[in-house]
Amino acid sequence: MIYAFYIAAAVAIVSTAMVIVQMNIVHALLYLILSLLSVAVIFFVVGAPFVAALEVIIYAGAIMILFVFVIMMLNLGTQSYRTEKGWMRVWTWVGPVLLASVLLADVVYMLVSPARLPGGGRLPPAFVRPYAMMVGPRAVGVTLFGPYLIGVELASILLLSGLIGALHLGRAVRPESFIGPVSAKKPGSSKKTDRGEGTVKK
Amino acid sequence: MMLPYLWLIPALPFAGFLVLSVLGRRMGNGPAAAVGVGSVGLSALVAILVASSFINAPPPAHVYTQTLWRWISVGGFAPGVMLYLDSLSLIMVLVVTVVGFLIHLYSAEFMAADDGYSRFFAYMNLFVGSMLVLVLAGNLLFLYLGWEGVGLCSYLLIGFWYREPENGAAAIKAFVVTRVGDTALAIGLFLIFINLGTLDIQRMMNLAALHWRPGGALPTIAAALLLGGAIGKSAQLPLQTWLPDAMAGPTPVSALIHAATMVTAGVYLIARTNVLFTMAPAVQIAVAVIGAATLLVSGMSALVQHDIKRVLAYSTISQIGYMFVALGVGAWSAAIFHFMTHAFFKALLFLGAGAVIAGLGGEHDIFRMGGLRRQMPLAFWCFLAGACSLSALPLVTAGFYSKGLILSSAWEAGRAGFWLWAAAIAGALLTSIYTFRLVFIVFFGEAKAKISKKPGPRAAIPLVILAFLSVAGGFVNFPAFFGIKGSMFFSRFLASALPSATYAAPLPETDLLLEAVAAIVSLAGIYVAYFFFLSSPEYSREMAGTAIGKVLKRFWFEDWGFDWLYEKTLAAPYRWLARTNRNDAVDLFYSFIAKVNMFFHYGLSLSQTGKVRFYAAVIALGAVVTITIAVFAR
Amino acid sequence: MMPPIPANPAPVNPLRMDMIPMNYALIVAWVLFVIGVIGVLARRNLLFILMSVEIMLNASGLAFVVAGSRWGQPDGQIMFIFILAMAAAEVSVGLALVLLAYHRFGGLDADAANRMKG
Amino acid sequence: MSGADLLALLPLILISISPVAVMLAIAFFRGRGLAAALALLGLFISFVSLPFAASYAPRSVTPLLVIDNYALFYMGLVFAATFAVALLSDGYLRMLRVRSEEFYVLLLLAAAGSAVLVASAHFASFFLGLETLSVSLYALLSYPVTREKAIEAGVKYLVLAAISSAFLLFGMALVYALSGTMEFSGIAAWAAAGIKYSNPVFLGALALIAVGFGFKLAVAPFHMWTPDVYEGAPAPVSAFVATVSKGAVFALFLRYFARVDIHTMGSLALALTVISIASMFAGNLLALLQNNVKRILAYSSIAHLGYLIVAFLASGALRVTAVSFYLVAYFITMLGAFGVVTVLSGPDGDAEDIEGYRGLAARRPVIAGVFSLMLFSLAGIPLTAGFVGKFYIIAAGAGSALWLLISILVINSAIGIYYYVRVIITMYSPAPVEAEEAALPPKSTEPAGPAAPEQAASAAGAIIPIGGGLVLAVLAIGLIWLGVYPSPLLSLIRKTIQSLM
Repeated sequence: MIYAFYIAAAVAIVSTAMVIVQMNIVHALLYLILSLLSVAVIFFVVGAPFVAALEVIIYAGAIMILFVFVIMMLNLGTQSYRTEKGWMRVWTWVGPVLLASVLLADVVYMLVSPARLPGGGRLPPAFVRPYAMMVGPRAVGVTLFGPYLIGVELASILLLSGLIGALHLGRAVRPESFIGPVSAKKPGSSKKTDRGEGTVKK
Repeated sequence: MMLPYLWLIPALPFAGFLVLSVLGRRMGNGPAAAVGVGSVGLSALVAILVASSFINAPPPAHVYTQTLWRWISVGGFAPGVMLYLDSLSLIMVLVVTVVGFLIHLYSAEFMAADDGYSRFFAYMNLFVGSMLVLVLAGNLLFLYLGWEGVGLCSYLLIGFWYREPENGAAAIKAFVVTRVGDTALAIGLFLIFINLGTLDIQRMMNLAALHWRPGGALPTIAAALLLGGAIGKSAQLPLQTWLPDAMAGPTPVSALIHAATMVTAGVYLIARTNVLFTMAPAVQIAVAVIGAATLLVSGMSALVQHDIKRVLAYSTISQIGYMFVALGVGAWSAAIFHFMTHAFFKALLFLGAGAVIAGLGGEHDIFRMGGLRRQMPLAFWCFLAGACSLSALPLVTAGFYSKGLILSSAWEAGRAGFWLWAAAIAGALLTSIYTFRLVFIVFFGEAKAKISKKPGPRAAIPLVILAFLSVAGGFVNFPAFFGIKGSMFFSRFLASALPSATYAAPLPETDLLLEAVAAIVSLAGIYVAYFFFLSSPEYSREMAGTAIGKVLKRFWFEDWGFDWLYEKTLAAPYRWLARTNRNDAVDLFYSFIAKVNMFFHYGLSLSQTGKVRFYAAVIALGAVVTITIAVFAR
Repeated sequence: MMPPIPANPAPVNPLRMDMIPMNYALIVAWVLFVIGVIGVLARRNLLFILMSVEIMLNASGLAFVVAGSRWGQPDGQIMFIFILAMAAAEVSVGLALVLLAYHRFGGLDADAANRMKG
Repeated sequence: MSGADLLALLPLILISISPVAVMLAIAFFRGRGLAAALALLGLFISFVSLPFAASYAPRSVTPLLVIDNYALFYMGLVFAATFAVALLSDGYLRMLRVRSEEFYVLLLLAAAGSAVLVASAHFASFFLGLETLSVSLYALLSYPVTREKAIEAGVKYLVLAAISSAFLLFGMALVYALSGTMEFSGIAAWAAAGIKYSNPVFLGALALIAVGFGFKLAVAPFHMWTPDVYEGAPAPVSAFVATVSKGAVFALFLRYFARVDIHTMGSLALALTVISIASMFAGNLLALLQNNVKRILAYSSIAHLGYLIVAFLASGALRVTAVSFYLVAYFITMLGAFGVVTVLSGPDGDAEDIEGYRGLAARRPVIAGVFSLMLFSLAGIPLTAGFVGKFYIIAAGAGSALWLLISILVINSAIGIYYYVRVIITMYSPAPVEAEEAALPPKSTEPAGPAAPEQAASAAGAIIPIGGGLVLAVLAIGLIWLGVYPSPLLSLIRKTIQSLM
């Protein structure tokens, strides 16, 4: 089991890293799906088979499909590849990576460092009993619709607000403006196309 | 029982103020006057009902407190918005509301042609409300609120005709000079709060009596600081210079604020905190001495003024000097008695003067008036009643009784008593002279100008009522020697709130003698005035023509050079300092602070790049910092 | 109604995955999280930023699941389900906004959206 | 779940039903009046149900929610503020001529999220409430979809809020991993048993949670989004973000730490101190020369949250009083200030340029007066609610001897007065048109010249929408009321504390 965990973790980290360095957004999306699948494996390995399935079905399946739809709608093809390439410089990575490594080091230190006692003694690192235990779908279901019943209701309200919000914002978008050279022809947007590299040129 | 409605008394004028300030511009003159006059009138009505209830069925210990709410309550600091009604504040409330109402009524006609009609009534209502807060306040913080409120209204109303620069200057002068006193008062409040831990007046006085040694440093300093506030507000030496200039305001304002009510706030403050002053004998003597000096100095100044309102202004200062003398010798109720009669006759005199001024189309100079007796009989008779009362014409006027009480109290006040009495009696002579100088010059002799306007009914009614009060108002306090049943009613009424006079009351025989002297002096003064200003004015001109006469006249006319002195010693050096220091260290320091702030402002503004990725980076940085502090600084 | 939360880790569970160390699993989650942070900071394309945000949210979900399985409780998984719901709502609104932004600004450049600053 | 539980939950149930009801109603009959009326009705009924629910309080309804006086008090605040925002929005949306039905649905959903937030006793409900609020806000911020600034505000808020939520979630996961419980009371009990405040993971996890809180509260250094989002969003939504969203989060923050003496967790208190000082300075300094009124208010709100944290760092019961009172005062003031901006806004853009306020006192004296009142309260001038609030904060701080924080607070109040008064002076100085007329001889202007600004002025001086005017009047009265007569509110707040301690 432990090897499965290490392998899945390695795959997850590498594929996630690939997501953020990709030029081609479709490739990035595929790497992201791979990352999500390997996280699903981790879920399975740490004893959470139910959410492992949800991760695959909902995250990798449903939510990522939304991204695919948008990418299709925007018809992001080779020109987006070129713009991405134009934006991608080595020095743009220096700052984020430095900051992120400090963040990483901070938390990793925090996770492995011992707690001090007032008398001067030390507790061992925080997780004295670092075990993972199996929790099956039945337990999840019983708890979800038991004490967390209100949480389910609240989640439905949350989804409702997402629905209404997307409905209102999405209604304002006319699909034809994304197809072909329409957006370039519009006087309003052609004014904006000289804003720099970050624009669609056709 | 009307007592629970006490809060209505200050609330009504405030309500009037609110209505007028919000809707004033859209109201016509009629509704504005109705609101302005009506609110104070209702307040006066409530005050009278409260008073009758208070007298007929006195509350326990003759004190009624109404705690409306606690403003803030933190630790030991819990200033309550508390109204405190005892006989002292009751008298004050009655005078303020009744006289205030009469003057409002008068103003409804007097100000009719003015653009800022509703603004005027808004300020006046605010003033009455603040004054009532001042006299009803149960703690010093609340009192201070009213104190500053009346100061603000005074400022606004002196500068009411703000298009004339002199009026603005007079308003600023009044504000700045009284500010000196207010600062002392504020420091006094801090001192009291720090040392006694309370600002509740009664509690403060009880604690002071318990913890402070009479004559010790603390009560002396505290009382001196309160006295500082009092002399600023009451225009006593050496802070009296603002009051004559304050006459720049409309005449009803002078009547209400600068004669009848606000300027006596200092008297009220000292009477209210009498325990503190009793514990500080040195300060109390200072009160008496300041009063005596003031009444003489301003009495002489009043003698030579040309402006009818300035004469009355100096007279006000001088009469408040009498009240201070009374306070200084511990004759608390005498001071309040004189306050009341003074409010009646001085308001009357100002309103009468206002009628004259309005009748002559804005003329202030008494030497361009004359012979108005026939042209304005009503104004004449009313003014005469006020003048008699001011000059303490024996037996028939209110002023006689109140001033007589002060004189006899001063006489009995220990060793210094004689000198105080002498000063006061000299002042009484001066009073009679300058008062009747005014009467003879303005109303007798030949007419020098045509009058254009006579007081209408809304102006006449207050004049008549006040004239009646000026004459009959003294009968509430018949001296004991008359042996009439119910004599000294007023003083006995006040005895529940104020300690009886520190010194034993004079024997009836002595008292009678003193009253007789006062009566003779008063009559003598009138005769002197008659002689010099009516029958043979050439003598007065001759006297003024001599070298000493010229100097004295000039000196007195300029208010003993106080303005000159302050100009040379304070204002001019200050202006010089300000001029030379324009680019100097202090200023540099502040502009440096400003520059530093600007620098940081621009620096930080650069951080607001508008780029979402940068913002995210700052959040991540913030996370790093927070985690680092939390984990590594533990 | 709620099963009492065990004060201490439950006694030995027959299904214990005793080889998976907690620390490591949490560190993996944090590494994924940090990669998401880098993505947000370094990429200019709004879609990439949204994807990076998804990575961060997913990493947090992973941490919850790991924590839940440490205690043998379903609560961690339930939190993950809620995160899933939130991510779905967020992505739907987010993508609608991205479409709008594309429409108005003529591109997906996050830096181009800087009309407001200072 | 018993019947009493349901009754205690009544306000939450009602506020959750309201958006559904509005949605169903507009499915059959679209009309902005109907949606607005239903939304106002829903908020009103939810508000009215509070005292009713109070008779069943305090009560834990499932581990997720706790209904106590504290929660109900803040729910009342949320509902009242949302009501004011809804009333203000009515005229605003009419003027914008956009479809406004969804606006009310989203507004009600946001209010429901905030109400859940203040009643939450568990990470799950906290998180779900927060996200309901956030997700509704994304759409509300960019509601006028034709405005570029609004879209930009929505995008910025979405990205940054999602990031901060991720930080928050990770922190919560770590706390859960340590303690084995997600209930606040359970965590507090766990932390109290043993010295947990030297546990690095616990402190780090709390720091991560603080990042999430810090973003929502817009305290430095998590404040960068605030001015941009306030500027871009429609003015009533800015009012909502500035008040309800922050207030609900702060209420929860306070509840979470109410039973913990913050000073036992030394390093976290230090971090909060740093955050507080940074917010006070950043907010006030950034606002100093700002020419955009909405941004001024945004920066001012950053500073005010810094003040609030000063009170939060104090100990004892006074801090809850201070924070609650200050929040109420802050709600009134910010709603009033943004309300003024709302009623002055025209279809071309919000009234945000400070130059547009020049001469306002002459054109619209009442509005200028209300705005001055609000700014005075923000500056903490006596006899306004803001003064009493600040007084309590200083008293709470002094009670805990936080002299450094108090002195910085005082310094910042002084800096703050500068820009508040700057706005007031602008309003009371003569309008540029008048000034030109006074300076120039009348003939030198073009014949068509004077007519155009006059028309513009009269268009801008249109009648205030009734709802907006009503809100402003009530807020102005409330402001003075609380400044002069704060005791009823204070005693109400004291009642809420009892259930908290």
